[in-house]
Amino acid sequence: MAVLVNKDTKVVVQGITGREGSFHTKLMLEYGTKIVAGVTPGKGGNDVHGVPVYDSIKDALKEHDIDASIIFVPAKFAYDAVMEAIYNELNPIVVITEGIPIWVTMKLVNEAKKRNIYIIGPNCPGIIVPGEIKLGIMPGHTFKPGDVAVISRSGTLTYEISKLLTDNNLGQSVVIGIGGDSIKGITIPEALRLLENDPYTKRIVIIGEIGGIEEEKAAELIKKGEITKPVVAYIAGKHATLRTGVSFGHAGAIILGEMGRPESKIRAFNEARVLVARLPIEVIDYLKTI
Amino acid sequence: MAVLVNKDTKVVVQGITGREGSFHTKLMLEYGTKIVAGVTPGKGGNDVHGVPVYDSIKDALKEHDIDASIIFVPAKFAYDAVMEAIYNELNPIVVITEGIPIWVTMKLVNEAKKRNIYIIGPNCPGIIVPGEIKLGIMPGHTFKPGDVAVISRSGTLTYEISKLLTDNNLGQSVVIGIGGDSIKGITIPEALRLLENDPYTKRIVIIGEIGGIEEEKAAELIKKGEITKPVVAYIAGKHATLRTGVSFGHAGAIILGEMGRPESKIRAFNEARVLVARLPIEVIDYLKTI
Amino acid sequence: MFLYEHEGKEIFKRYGVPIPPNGVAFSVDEALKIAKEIGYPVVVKPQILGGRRGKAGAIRFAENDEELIENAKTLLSMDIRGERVERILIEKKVNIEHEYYIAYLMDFFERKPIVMFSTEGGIEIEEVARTKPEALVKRYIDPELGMKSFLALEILNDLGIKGREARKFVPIFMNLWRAFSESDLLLAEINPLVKTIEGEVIAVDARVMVDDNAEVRQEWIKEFKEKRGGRESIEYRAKEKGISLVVLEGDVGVIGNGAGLTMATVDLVKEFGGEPADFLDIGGGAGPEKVFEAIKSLTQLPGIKVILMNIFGGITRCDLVAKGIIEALGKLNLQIPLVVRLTGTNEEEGRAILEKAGIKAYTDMIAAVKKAVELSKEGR
Amino acid sequence: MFLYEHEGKEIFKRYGVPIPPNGVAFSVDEALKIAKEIGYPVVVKPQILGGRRGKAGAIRFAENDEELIENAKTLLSMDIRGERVERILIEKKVNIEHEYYIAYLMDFFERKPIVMFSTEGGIEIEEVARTKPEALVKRYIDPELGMKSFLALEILNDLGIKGREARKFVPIFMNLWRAFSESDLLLAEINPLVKTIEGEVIAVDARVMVDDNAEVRQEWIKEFKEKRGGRESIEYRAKEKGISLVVLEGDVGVIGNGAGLTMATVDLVKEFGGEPADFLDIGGGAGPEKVFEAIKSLTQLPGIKVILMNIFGGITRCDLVAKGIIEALGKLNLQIPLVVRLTGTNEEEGRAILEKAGIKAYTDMIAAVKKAVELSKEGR
Repeated sequence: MAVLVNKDTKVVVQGITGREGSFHTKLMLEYGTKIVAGVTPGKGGNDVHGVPVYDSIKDALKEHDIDASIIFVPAKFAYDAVMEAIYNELNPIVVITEGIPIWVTMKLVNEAKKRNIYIIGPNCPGIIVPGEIKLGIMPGHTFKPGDVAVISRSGTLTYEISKLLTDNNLGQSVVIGIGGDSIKGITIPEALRLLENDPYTKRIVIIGEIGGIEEEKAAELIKKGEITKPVVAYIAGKHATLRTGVSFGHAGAIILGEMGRPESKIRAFNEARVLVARLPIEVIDYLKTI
Repeated sequence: MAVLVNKDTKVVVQGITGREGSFHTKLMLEYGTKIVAGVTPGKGGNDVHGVPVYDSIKDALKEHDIDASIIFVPAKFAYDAVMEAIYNELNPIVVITEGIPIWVTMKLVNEAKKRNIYIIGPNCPGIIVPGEIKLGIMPGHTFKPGDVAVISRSGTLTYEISKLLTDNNLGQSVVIGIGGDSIKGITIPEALRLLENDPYTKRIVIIGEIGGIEEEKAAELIKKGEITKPVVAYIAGKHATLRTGVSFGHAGAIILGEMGRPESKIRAFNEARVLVARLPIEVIDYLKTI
Repeated sequence: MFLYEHEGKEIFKRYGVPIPPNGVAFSVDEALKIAKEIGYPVVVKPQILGGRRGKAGAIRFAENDEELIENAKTLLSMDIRGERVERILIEKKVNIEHEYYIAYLMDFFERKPIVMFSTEGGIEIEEVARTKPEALVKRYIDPELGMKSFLALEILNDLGIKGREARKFVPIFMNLWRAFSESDLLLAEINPLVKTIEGEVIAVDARVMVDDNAEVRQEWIKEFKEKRGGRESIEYRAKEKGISLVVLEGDVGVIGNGAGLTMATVDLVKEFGGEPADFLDIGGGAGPEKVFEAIKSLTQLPGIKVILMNIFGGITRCDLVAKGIIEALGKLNLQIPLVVRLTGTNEEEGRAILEKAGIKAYTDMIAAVKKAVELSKEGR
Repeated sequence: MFLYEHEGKEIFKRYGVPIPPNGVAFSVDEALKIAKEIGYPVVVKPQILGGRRGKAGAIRFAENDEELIENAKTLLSMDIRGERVERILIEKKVNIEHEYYIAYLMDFFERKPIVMFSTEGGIEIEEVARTKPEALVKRYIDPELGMKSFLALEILNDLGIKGREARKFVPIFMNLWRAFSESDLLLAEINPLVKTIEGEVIAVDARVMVDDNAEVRQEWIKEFKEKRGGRESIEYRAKEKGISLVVLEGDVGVIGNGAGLTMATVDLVKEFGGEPADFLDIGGGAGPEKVFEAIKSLTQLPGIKVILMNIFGGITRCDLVAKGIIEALGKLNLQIPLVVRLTGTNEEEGRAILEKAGIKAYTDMIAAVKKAVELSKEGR
């Protein structure tokens, strides 16, 4: 048992008949994820890797118990797919889809929040509880069970660091790829709160990036003592002057100040006594000291 | 003290600088209503019959305590005006304005309901607690204090019957003109629930009309025993074949069946043992027997 | 306001709900011209606002000019439940494989839109709803979130329509929803919604009602009204002046302020043995002009014997009503008696104005109604 | 994507936010033509995406042709913070009575739009926010309900702008909101918003950012991009292929999958003493074509010494990446070494494909980065 999902979580795959949906359904099934149904509007009656396909979640619910959803539909149909999952009270809803307009995500996330439903993503690798359930697109063999939780804004960097953890015998209680979009479901601070109450998590790794203020807000929580478990962080983009010029005008400067820059994030973590790794491998070194 | 409003209720008039707003502000003040402020966007700084005018409710709230609002703005501006009152948590909000599109009213009423705010109207005469407060456009001298509550879908017919009550020494605890639009704030059943819990109300008069299903729903409540106070009803439009042809297609027939017709309403009330007056004056006769 | 079938279909078309090729004709010649364009076989349908044409046997077919001429003639001289047929719709006949039913309706009491769909469309749909409720799905729509395509699929699935077949209906659900929610409609009903032998899904009928209050933001309502003509009617002209008038068949002209009071007045005229000639509501806050126009309208009704005016001032002020009456008396050369009942806001001022002109207004409604009925009988 | 000032103003204009008469010029001749049309005096403003022109002293005025020629020439040969000035905006000068500030911004963390307004607009607005916070009002907007004119009045009232004066600003609030919320904007800023001596309220600048993901539903984004030109640039062509490329100044070509991993790779190149030549993210789920295009793009960068490819397969499959590499090696006649790091989904299959072609891919990122940096130094 872990946060959000576990080995008993029954899952529907929305967009199961698509290329990615079908491919990853296979991999998730191989990992042991209990995928009980798939949904693709207009493809009801088919099956994909032995999973029956329905036109709608409601139709799938007539035949199966379903807890959670993972969504692979193209961006154009994402609003409807996520809304359908929300209406049917699935929780959590993992949105793999990338390219969803920010205003659309904003509406979806606010609607889910109103109904106390967790969205992971969009544009994310999903969530994995090693050895129990993989609800995402991460390569399963990279992970192994343990007590380190990983929260990450980056997809591939998550795999990178998780592999280092695994190779160094630091198993994971849960790895949550919260996604790279500006507006998202679960944020770093929200994930921290969940993990603080998770008995299987002893230590936490945050993989951040330049931009946004989630890392600063996370550091604030830790500093206030609301998160007591030890945390190690890595920030990608320290040397990236890449995104300068992509500031948000005076308005952004007024609201954000210096927040969003790598220095701001590192400073905030330092002030919260969170160790910030310079190289990915340092995450391992730091974890071993705490 | 009565339902929704009383002599201490502090009121803002929205649309106070308009012809109707200004005229009725004067009459309400004369009746003793505590109108503490008026709002007309862009007219802040003026005054109307000694009442200071502000651009926004928020600006008025800086200087005054305000509980309730009465709205006289033209239909075109009604959405904004009602929404402003809702945002500022005024309660109740009496909407005199007529001609508001039904889809607009639907959105407003749903929004108010979410926030537990009562809307009276639109297209209504308002509410009066005789001797205490007049929050509406009814002729004040027609009413006098007592223990009969009146709920009415009609404007002028309310005055008519209230005058009969007054002339026959049957004073009123409160008179609520809920308005004639198809979608409205407080409905007859909702008003009944409020009155059931009002210690100043002993008897209730319902003034209904053909169309809609409020009377049938009210009868249902009474029949179920949720309303225990004696009720007398009058239904306008008994001989009006006027609105036939204005049925709502098959869809209306499926949803409503026979409901909405005068016979349906009279039958429902009869089944709930509510006396239905044939002539307005019979309301008085019936009230005297119960 | 109800729309004619062809008007409703025009709205549907704008929103991408498929309809058969068609045209509206006011004469046999026009009908032939349209048929030539769209090709036979055609359906010929009287355009009326009352509905239930099907049951009245007023839907005809034509394979050629001869049949069209005959049917068009018959229909254009028809009266359906009291409604004169002035226009007919000539429409390409479709090859029906199956008839469905779909409707969006505003549920006033629940304050939410409702969607209905049935696999058993046609004129017996109410019967289906009663005797075979499982063939008709009703569902409320969250007004904030609106209709969703997955809701359409859920409804279709519940009726056993699945997969590729279900997908065909989804655009109808979505496009009809847009028409309904963006055009201030209160009812948008398609019965039957037809699946053709060729596999298309087409709206073969359209029953549409639009909110009268929405005219300010729906430009097309005005356009439709202008095209409708009928502007010579007394009711239409009254409406132009902001007066709600329905002509009945009696001889007591009724004017009231507020729908409830006016209805009650009509009821009372009946109760006391009179025959109301009309229902005329001057609305709330009427000034002298409206009162003048109201009286003027009634003078144009044939067979009217007396005018009964029942005013209880609220937002309407008695003094302004009195001024309107004086003006009407001065200008209209009224040949029939006027019974006035006047009370409420600014009553004193109003009475004073009338008394100066020698009119004694009643305070009591019943007395006024009795007087009017009495006068109408004297005049018979 | 940031919009040029003139593009932002085009959006504003569509939604009824007033802007001064203007035109965009790419040459002195064009500038003169525009000035002739709109009349002197004019303001001449370089169109750049970086912002903060004001502080760079790059906003000029011209009273006549002579001054315009001089200023246009200067500006069109300018570089502002590394950005080449290719186009200038010629705009009718307005008579400023007072400068205000207004902005709508999407607050990503709170997931809500925010509106800001200040009575002290101009380039020092951030200073005002810091030192005189009472002169700047910020307010969150309920995303379901949107902006309301009464909220605008509340904000104006809070800053002491009332009555008739306040009413002048409300349309700006409402129209800018419509532009912001209907066009998928993330920022819509007017600084300064000017009240002219004549009493009008006009947007004198426009800082607008649009969501890149919205191109599918905002037709105009594509149009703007097409008009922008610059399509000869490597970055633009890469974007066309769905590849995110930013050219830097070093000699180690970096290709990664996923922004985070690619950024981390760039960081590591730096950490180990190398100089990244670019940031290139092939994104999630790339097939062989994208990999091919990515390598091809980098071969066009001048001074590049080595290509470092860092792939950790998730939704991206290693076998497809390997296929793309083989294709590139076959077709591109690569003159520089390629260091590949490959792990994750379908890793075995990918490695097998590469090994057949004699390429040994790294598993460890650090080792690969070190190797690439080493090769870049050998090549110097």
